[in-house]
Parts: sequence; structure tokens; C-alpha cells
Amino acid sequence: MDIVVIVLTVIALLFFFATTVGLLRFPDFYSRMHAAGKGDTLSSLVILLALVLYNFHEINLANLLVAMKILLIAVFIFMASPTATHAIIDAGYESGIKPWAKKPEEESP
Amino acid sequence: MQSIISSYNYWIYILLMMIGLYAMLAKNNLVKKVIGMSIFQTAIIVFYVSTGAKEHATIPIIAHGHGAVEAAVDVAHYANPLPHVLMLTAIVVSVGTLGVALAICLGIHRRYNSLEEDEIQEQL
Amino acid sequence: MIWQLDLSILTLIVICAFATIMVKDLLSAAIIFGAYSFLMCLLWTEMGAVDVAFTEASVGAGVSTVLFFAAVHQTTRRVRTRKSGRMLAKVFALMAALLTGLVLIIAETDFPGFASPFTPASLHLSPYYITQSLHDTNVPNIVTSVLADYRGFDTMFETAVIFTAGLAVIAILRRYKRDDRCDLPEPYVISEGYPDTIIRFIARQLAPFIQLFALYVVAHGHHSPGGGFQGGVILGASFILLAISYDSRMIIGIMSERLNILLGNIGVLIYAGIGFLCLLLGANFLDYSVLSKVLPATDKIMARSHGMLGIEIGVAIAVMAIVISIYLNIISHGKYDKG
Amino acid sequence: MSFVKQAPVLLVIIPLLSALLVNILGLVNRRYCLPVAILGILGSFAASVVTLIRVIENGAISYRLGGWPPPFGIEYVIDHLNGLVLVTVSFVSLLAVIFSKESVKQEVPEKIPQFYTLFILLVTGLLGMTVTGDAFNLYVLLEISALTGYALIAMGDNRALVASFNYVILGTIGASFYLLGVGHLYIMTGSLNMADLLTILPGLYSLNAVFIALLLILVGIWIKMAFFPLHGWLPNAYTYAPSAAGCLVAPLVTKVSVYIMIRIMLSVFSPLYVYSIIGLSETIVWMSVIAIISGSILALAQTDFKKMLTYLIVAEVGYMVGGAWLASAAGLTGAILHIVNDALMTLCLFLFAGIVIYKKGGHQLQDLAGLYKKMPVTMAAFTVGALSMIGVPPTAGFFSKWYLILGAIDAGKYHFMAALLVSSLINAILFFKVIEISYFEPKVDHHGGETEKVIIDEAPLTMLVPLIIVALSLIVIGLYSGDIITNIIQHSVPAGLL
Repeated sequence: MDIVVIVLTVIALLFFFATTVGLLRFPDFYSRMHAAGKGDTLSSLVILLALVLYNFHEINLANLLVAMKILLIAVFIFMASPTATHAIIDAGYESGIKPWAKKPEEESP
Repeated sequence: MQSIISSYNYWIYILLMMIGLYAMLAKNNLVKKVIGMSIFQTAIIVFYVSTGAKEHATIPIIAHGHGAVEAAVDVAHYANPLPHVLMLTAIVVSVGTLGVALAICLGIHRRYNSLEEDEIQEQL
Repeated sequence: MIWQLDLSILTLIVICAFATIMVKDLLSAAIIFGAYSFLMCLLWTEMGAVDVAFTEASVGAGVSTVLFFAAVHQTTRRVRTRKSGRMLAKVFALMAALLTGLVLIIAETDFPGFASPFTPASLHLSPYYITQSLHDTNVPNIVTSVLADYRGFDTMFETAVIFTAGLAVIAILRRYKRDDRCDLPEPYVISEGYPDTIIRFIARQLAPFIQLFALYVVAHGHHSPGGGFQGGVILGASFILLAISYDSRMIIGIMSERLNILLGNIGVLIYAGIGFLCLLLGANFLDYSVLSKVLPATDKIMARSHGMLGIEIGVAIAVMAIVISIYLNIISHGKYDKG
Repeated sequence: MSFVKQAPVLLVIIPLLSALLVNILGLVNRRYCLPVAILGILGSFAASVVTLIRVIENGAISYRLGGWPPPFGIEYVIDHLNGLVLVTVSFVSLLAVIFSKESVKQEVPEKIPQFYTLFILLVTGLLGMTVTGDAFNLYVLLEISALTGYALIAMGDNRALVASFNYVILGTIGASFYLLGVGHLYIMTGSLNMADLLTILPGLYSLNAVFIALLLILVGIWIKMAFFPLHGWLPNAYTYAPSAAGCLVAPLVTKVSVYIMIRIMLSVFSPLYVYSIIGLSETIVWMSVIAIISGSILALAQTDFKKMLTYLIVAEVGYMVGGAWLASAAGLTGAILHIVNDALMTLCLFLFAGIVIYKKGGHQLQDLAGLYKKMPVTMAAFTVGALSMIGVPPTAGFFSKWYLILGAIDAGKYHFMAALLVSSLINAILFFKVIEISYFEPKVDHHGGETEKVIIDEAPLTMLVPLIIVALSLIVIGLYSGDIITNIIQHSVPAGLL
């Protein structure tokens, strides 16, 4: 059981790391948000799963309740996080940020 | 090393307090002043909560129910709850002050169309 | 208590504080301030102050940031940069800050070590609270029992503070007539109506769950972190979420101004009223144990527990109404219409 | 429930409940606001009088909130010192609320319910600060009175918002310093109850942290009371506040802060510590000398009547701080008596200013011209206030000054005595200037040689009556100040002093 928890945590950390690298290294606003939105959501799910398993030393009502609460958090993150990303990107689009292209247009500095 | 750990929290609160105080007195922009005010208040909260922390202690909620047995409560197991209570009050007070300060900022902006202190002074 | 974590979070906090003060754009400053509050929240969880962390998460990182956004949205993002000028004020402020720092450092040398279990603070009063709380009040969350019972009087005035703040914002900003005095052009508008189906749909779906969670926080405050204040803020936040994703008019439709003021009043009135009821029943103010006379099938200890629940509900109602009211006033510049 | 036994808490709870009631009734009909407000403050006044009488008869009262024993729960402690301040506070606010009727209608017509709710909450805050025996509870109430103060001031005319913003910033610094000082005490002792602190602290007097705790608390309160170098927020804030709010804020907020300073000095730290061990007396008395002189001189330089009064408040704060730090029994007596007297004198002058604003719409000195003929009663009351401010017997102001001067002589601090005399002289010049303007300078337009028939045009009765009452009470307190001292103040001066 512990091994599974460790593996899950490491995977989550890898995703978090990838998210951070993406946030820093991607060329423009949209791709950065893309990295942040996707990586973050997935890694939160994985790390929450790890927590659920970590909590299950023995199966009883209390642990089951805690597990359910953690899974509920995961569900809400899956609803809220993409929406937030969407909202930010939408606001960016409205305020006229141009997507990055291989050959940047001349007029945008 | 031990001495750093034992005072680090207090040094940081002093540093935060200085940052906040500087911002409140030196910044020209009113909203910046308000932000400084919030930092100043949180610095004090850091101080109080630090006084309540205890090594090897858990959160101040007594384990109970769901199968846990009633046992004599060991004081050293739980963090000091009193500073937490005081700081709950202080946080509420600080958000109240923040609301009022921002409302006054808006009122000033409505009248003088500026948030910069010197521009407002010129118009007076 | 993991000191490595403590040290790194504190360092990050200082960096955030510096950045907030230095950054030239107010919107960015507000966002960094949100991050600062969130780090604070982590720090407090790490120090074992879960209730404080919960409050900070809902108030500092949540409501404060929203209020800053609303205020910046209604005024201007710009911080004018000017190299010269205000040197005197800056030097004076620096001196004042350094002096304060120096004095506090001197005081710090006398402090007992951080996190030592043998400080006067943890030996004088707190052992009583820790050992007696469950016995006296039947509430396992010591913070709740100290907050709502041992020091319940503080908390009543804390609620009065937030009520005062709400009223103060109304008193300062509210304009009843169409403005006759120098109506400025609106600063800028993100986009008219903001017609975004996805956000609206998700917000509408989430809001009931948030409200349910808030009620859970209020009701379960005796056993887990949380209580009236946090629950109230979360309730208020669910309405603010709707107000942001739709527009303020819709929220005003549900929670009109009068209703807001009334609810804020009723909340504080519940608190003070329970205290007053104790008085009428012959005990001291806020001595809930006497409520066992009117509550069926409760002994004195359970009466304390129920009394606390009652005042937590009062706090939640007051805080919810006031948070909504402050937000609506700031976002609509006191006119209570657009958003 | 017996009213007498519960009076210590009722005097705070009645105004709180009536504030809520005012706000709810304000939604229905705003005519109900004022009567409820008056009733609430009247109830509170009755409770404070009852409490004071009980204290005089039986000695100090302790009231346990929530029924918890003191260091664990919050405790209210009423002794002779704060019993007197309580009665003063509720009396002054009673007069101010009666006065506010017309003035509020004129100045903030749209927001009457909010105004009265904030007004009563401010009174609640001040009373709660006075009555509490718990250092942290005091902070919460300090913030209530501060927040209501910000809002009431911001409701004033055009420049009030900027003044109020400065007040918010400085007031928050002050309150936070106070909180930090209490935190230092907490970390050193683990207690928040004042009586408990008093017993624990003597073992720690040698530590720097305790000294710095006192320093932080003092600086915090000094900002709140506008002690001279920290007075920057006060003049503008009080000048541009709505006059009804000014009548409450100006007499009370600074005085209650002075009371808190004395309370912290005597009941948290001991007289032994503050006067002998730390040796700050000399410095602080010099600071108050500077405060008195510069406050008076700045007052002399004003052309705005209300602003002149605000600088006089700064000077008066110097009187009380200096008197409290003289380390002599007479000085402390004078300082405590001056809290009462100054609250009434300031109220008298601000009520007068409020009437002038109501009638003339301005508060420049020129607006006063010719008022003696138009409003003889008002001006007579004003003259009493002015004489008391100068310190002419038999008005109240004379006696507190007398004790302050006695204290200065006892303590051998002759510079403080000199400052008092100089300031009285400046006050005399100031007020004779005001009286001269309002008595002799006629209205600008002379119609030929004939003396114009002046129509007596007094202020409305709700404004006039409080002013007359306060002027009379100044004389009455002056006549009975001996009794007040022997029956009340003497018990609050610690025995060890000279």
C-alpha cells in the first residue's frame, strides 16, 4: 500500500514540475495557461488519490468518510479549475492578446 | 542552527511589520497604503500564532468520537488555542478595516479622480 | 511542526510581501497579495492553527482579494511612477520602520524560544482550556469553545465590528440619488454583460454545493475547524461568485439591500439576544448554562454547546449579509445597479 | 435579573441592542431612529450612574461575563476611576445625541439610520473600552470605536474623506501597536486579564521585553489620543466631520484614550514600575510640555474656529498626559478630574460650533461676527465654556488646572507649570479674540447712522438645551469638585504617591 502511495505522489510531483516548467518556458499567454490548467488539475487528482490511500490503514467508517471528503474535493477541483482557466483565457482573448505563431507578426513587439 | 530556528518566526514578523509600516507611510498610492496596512496587520497575526505553536503538538481539537476512546487530555499534545482565538478576532477586524479603507479610497477617487496622494493634495 | 517547512514558507511570504509593495500595477499587487494570504494560510496550518488558517483562506485569500479586485476595477490600475519627490516621506518612513524593527528585535531577545512547550503562554492559561473544554462545554474543538464561550464576549463584538464595517461602507459609499456631482466616465469595462455560458453554467452548478459546504462548516464547527465566521464568509462568497459570473443585478434580485441590512442586523441580534436571554434567566450575560431551563432535555453542559451553536448561526447570518453588502457597494460604486 | 446587579454589562448591552434596533426601524421609518437612540443612551446613562453609586458605596465591582472566573473568561472591573469616566461618557453622548437632531437633518439627510447606528455603536465602543478588565477585549472595542469614527468622519463635507483616510492609516497603526504590546505581555506572562497581569509582571520588571511592551502600548494609545508629535490626523478629521459626529468624537475619543493610558499605567503595570523603575517620567513630561505649547500656538494661528478648537484638544491632551506622568498624587488627581472637565468643555465648544454651522453654514472666525446680539443664550453658554477653558474660577476648568499645577510643584517639574500658565494665557487671548469678534464686530452693512434692530434668532430648542445643560454642569462641577475628589478620585489614586 505504501508503495502505491509513494508512486502516486511521485507521479503527481512530476506533473507539478512539468506544469511549472511549462508555465515558465512556453512562449505565450495561451500555451502557458494550457500548461497550468491541465497539469495542475491532473496532479491534484493524483496527489489526492495518494492521500486517500494513505489514509486507509484500516477500513472503518471514519476513514471511509475522510476518503469521501477528499474525493469530493477532487470532483470540485475538476469542475472549478478548468473553468477558472477558461475564464482567464477568455479574459485574455477579450483584451486582445494575440496567440503566438512561429513567425511573430511585425507590429506586435 | 537551534537559535535560528527558535527566533526565525519572530524575525520574519518584525521584517513583515517593517515592510508594512514603510508602505503605509511612504507609498504615494492609496491602495498601496491599504495593502501595506494589511501586511502590517498580518505581521501581528504571525507573531501571535507563533506564540501558540508547540513542538510535537497537534491541532487544538480533542480526538473523540468515531471509535477514539475518551482518555485524559494531555496538555503537551495540543497547540495553545488562545492565540488562535484572539487572531480569529484580529483577522475579522482587519477585513473590516480593509473594507472601510477601500470604501474611502473609492470615495476619494470619485471626488478627485486620482489615487495618488500628492495629486489629491494639489487639488485641496 | 516541521521547521524546514516553516522556514521556507516564511521566506516565501517575505518575498511576496516585497513584491506586493514594489509592483507597479495594482491588479498584480492584488493577485500577489492573494498569494501572500494563501501562504499565510499554509503557514498557520503548519503551526497547528487550523481555525486561523481556515479563516485566512476564506477571508484573506478570498474576500480581501475580491474586494481589492472590485476596488481596483472601479478606480484605476495605474500606479504613477515618478522618480523624484517624496524623498522626505520615504526617509521618514524608513527611519520609522527601522526604529520599530530595532526596538522589536531588542524585545525579541527576551522571548522564550519559538515552539517551546514551556513558554509562559502555554503554561499559564491554555492548560485549563485544553483540559477543561470538553468537560465544561462538551465541545471538542477547543478553539470554538474558547471563542464562543470562554471569550464569547470578544466574539460578540467581533461580529459587531464586521457589522459596523458593513454599515460604514454603506454610509460612505451609498448614493441614493442619481449622482449629481462630477460623474466621471466609467474607468473601463471588461466586456459588456460578459456572456460566457461555460462560466455561468459551472458557477450555477457549484453555488448550491458551496452553500451546502458552508452550512456544514457552521454546523460542524464544534468538531472540526470552522464555525460561524468561516461558514458565513463562504456563504457570502457563493453569492459573490454568482454576482461575478452573471451580474450584480441578479444578486440584488435575490438579496436586496434592505434584506441584506436586515439579515446583518438579525445575525448580531441573535448573538446579543441569546446573551440577553441568559441575563433574563438570571445568570450573567452570555452564561449559556442557564439555557438548560428553556431548552428541553439538556443539562448545563449541553446547554453551553447548544448556546454556542446558536451564536455561530447568528454570526454566520451576519457575516454573510455584510460580506455581500460590502462587495455590492464597492463593485457598484454605491449605486447598487450595474456590475 | 436585577438591574442593579447586571448594570455593569447592561451599560454596554443596552446601546448595542438599541443600535441594532435603530437600524431595523430605520428601514421602516426614519423618524423612529432618534427616539430609540436617545432611549438607548439614556438607559446606558442610568446603568452607569447606578454602577457608580454602587462603587462609591461598596468599592470596586467585578462582573464575570459568561460566568467564567477571571483569568479564563472576560471580566468587567469597575472601580472609582472608570465609574467616573463611564458616567461622563454616557452623559456627554446623551447630550450629543439630543443635539444631533436638527444638525443631522441638515448635514446627512439621506443616511439618518446609518448615522445613528454608527453613532450609538461608537458610544458602545467607548463605554466598553472603559469598563473592561481584559487587555484584548479592550482592543476589540477600540476597533469598534475606531471603525465607527472613520465612518462618521467620512460622512462629512468634501475634505472629510481624505482626512478620514489618514485617520484610518494612523488609527490602524495605533491600534496595531497596542495589540502588539498586549502580545508582548502575553508572550511574557501568558495572561490577558489586567488584574492577573498586575500580579505576574513584578517578577519580570527587569526584562527589556516588558519595557518595550509598555512602550508599544503607550505609542499606540498616543496615536489614538493625538499626543503632540503623533497628532497629525486629528485637526482635519475633527474639523471636516459632520458637526453632530464631531460633538461626540471630539470630546470623548481622546479622553477615553487618556483614561486607558492611566488604566494601563496603574492597573497593568504598577505605579512603582512606571514612575520609578523605568525613569520615563522626565521625558514624557517634557514631551507634554512641548505638546501644550505647540498645540496652543498652532491654535492661535488658525482662522477657522473649529480647527482652532481641534488644536486646543491637542494642547489639552498634553495637560492630561503630563499630569498623569508627574508621579505625584495631585498631578494624577488633576489629570483624572481634567478628563471629566475637558470632555464637558470640549462638548460645550463643539456644540457651540455646531450651532454656528447650523445657522451660518460655516466655521470660520468671521462667521461668528455679531452673534452676541442674535443669540444671547448660546453666546452666554459659550462664554462659560471659554472661561472654563481658560481656567477662571468658579468654572470646572480652574480646579483641574489648579491640581495639575499643584502636582507640578509637588514633583518639582516647574517647566510643566510654566507650560500650563502659558497655555492658559494663550487660551485667554484666543477666546477674548473670539468673544471680541462675536460681540463687537457688527454685520458688514451699516444702514446710515441708525442702529439696526437686531432680531433675536436663537438656535432650535433641541440644540440649545444640551448647550445650556453642559454650561451649567461646568459650573456645578466646578462648585462641587471638592466632593468629587474626596469621594471618587481620591480612591483611584494609588496610596504610594506623594
